[in-house]
Amino acid sequence: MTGNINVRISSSRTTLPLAEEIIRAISESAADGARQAYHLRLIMSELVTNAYLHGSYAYPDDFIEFQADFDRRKFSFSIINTGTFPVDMKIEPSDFPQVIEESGRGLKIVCRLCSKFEVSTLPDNKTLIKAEFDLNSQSNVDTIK
Amino acid sequence: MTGNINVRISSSRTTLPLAEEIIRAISESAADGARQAYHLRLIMSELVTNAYLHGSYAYPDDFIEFQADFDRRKFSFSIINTGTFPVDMKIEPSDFPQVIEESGRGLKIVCRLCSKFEVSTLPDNKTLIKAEFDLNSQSNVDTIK
Amino acid sequence: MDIQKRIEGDVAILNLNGRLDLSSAALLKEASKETIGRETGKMLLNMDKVDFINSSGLGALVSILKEVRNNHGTLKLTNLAPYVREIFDITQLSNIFEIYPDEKRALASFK
Amino acid sequence: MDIQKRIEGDVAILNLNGRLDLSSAALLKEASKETIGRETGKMLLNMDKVDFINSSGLGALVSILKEVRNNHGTLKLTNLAPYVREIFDITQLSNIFEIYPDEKRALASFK
Ligand SMILES: Nc1ncnc2c1ncn2[C@@H]1O[C@H](COP(=O)(O)OP(=O)(O)O)[C@@H](O)[C@H]1O
Ligand SMILES: Nc1ncnc2c1ncn2[C@@H]1O[C@H](COP(=O)(O)OP(=O)(O)O)[C@@H](O)[C@H]1O
Repeated sequence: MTGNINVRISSSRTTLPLAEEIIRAISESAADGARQAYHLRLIMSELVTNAYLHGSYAYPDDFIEFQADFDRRKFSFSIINTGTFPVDMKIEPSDFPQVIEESGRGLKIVCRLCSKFEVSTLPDNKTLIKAEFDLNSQSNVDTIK
Repeated sequence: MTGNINVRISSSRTTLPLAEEIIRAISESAADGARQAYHLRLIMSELVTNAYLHGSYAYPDDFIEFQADFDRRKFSFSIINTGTFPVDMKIEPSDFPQVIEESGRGLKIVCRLCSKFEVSTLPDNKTLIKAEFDLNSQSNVDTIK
Repeated sequence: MDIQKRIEGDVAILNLNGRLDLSSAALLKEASKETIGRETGKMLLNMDKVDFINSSGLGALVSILKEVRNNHGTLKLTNLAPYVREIFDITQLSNIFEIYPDEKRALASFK
Repeated sequence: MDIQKRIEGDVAILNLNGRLDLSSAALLKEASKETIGRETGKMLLNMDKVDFINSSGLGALVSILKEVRNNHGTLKLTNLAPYVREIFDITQLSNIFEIYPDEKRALASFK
């Protein structure tokens, strides 16, 4: 299936469940099979949760904006939120917190599942994150062991 | 609950189920109770279906754009599609097709459920439809007999 | 929308599951078509699992009703969820369709 | 997320139903808190009906595990759906949590 969808949503605590439902629907439209749908949903869920949590919760009456673009081959997702991404942070898709840490797994999961992951800083204290998922090859999911 | 959401979606035949899922999620977020959720979903479903059917199906690679804005009192929905609304058409919320007609019920249902309904013509052969639903008073649903 | 067919006596029963909207309207019309071709022409749509219907879904049902009548058959609907039923009332289609609370009573009403 | 509690012998069992994400994480931690306070400290989370978990949900489970261990209790997880289980593997949390295929085997493993 092919589709392009752009969503701009007020990012109060109460709208996160709505955003989660929307990404579930997007993942089911874009994916080929239940496992791929889970992976797409997870990627979007991590990025949307971060946009709410690290971005917009600190900025009341703010918005987040995300876009999904897909055909049979590739799923591209991008998301913009207010808030600055820590410049010095490195995200390694391996090396998950071994100790019992409650956080710090989101972007590692995303990097592990995606074929491409990019963070950029926009004017006005905004962060733009882009992720790509290869719908055709099993490569990104095969590496999971 | 309070929320504001803006969706722009490629309007091929294959994306209509995704749009339907999104409006289902919006209706559940905005409504107080299952019956109100059904009414909100129905209003949006009629308007989104029309945007696809009478608008964008004739214009390949087109987009439709809709917005929902709600608090505890009021639910506002607006939608834009390519395609011209027939200027001379009157929509009466009563007077449903008595004869066995397969179509022509959508906007009547919307008018019946909504407290406000407005069609305008935009430049570039676009149609803008706005609908409002009173979430507080039972007025618009009580009139159903 | 998922559609299951079965035969009870000389009545063809279609169990509908899911939402009945523009995307599923064509599917339902298609599934009804073979059934309408059957000799006795008695058809029952069980809508127990239809959680949503809009005017495109109503249009599909009207189209099926016309087809059934053209073939001198009978169409009955059963198990409408309350909010679905309400849309039939709003659009006055409750006056046109034969609607029964359950399959048992609908089956008994076929002569 | 819907959470049902029950007691089986001296084990407190929580049946989780829905998605385990940021919105439901607080709810689950809250529901676990009373259970952790119980004397025997044996706790089992049945995740049969959890169709989705993300890192916020994993974080909540880690938080509960720490709390349980601080109270010298034991936490076990059962009935993980395949894709949910896969996320435990990816994040290497399968090494930290005691995961059982079903309640019976988990209950038997509590000494
Ligand atoms: N959208 C974002 N905007 C700003 N900072 C972010 C965003 N996403 C992630 N971060 C930063 O990256 C860190 C790591 O994110 P993540 O791996 O998801 O773990 P967690 O959210 O559990 O801390 C966050 O703690 C935050 O500092
Ligand atoms: N978004 C739209 N853009 C252009 N024309 C529209 C739109 N919505 C409705 N119309 C016009 O209004 C008519 C009535 O719509 P409706 O009551 O929904 O019935 P139906 O869609 O079954 O014809 C349509 O047949 C169409 O001509």
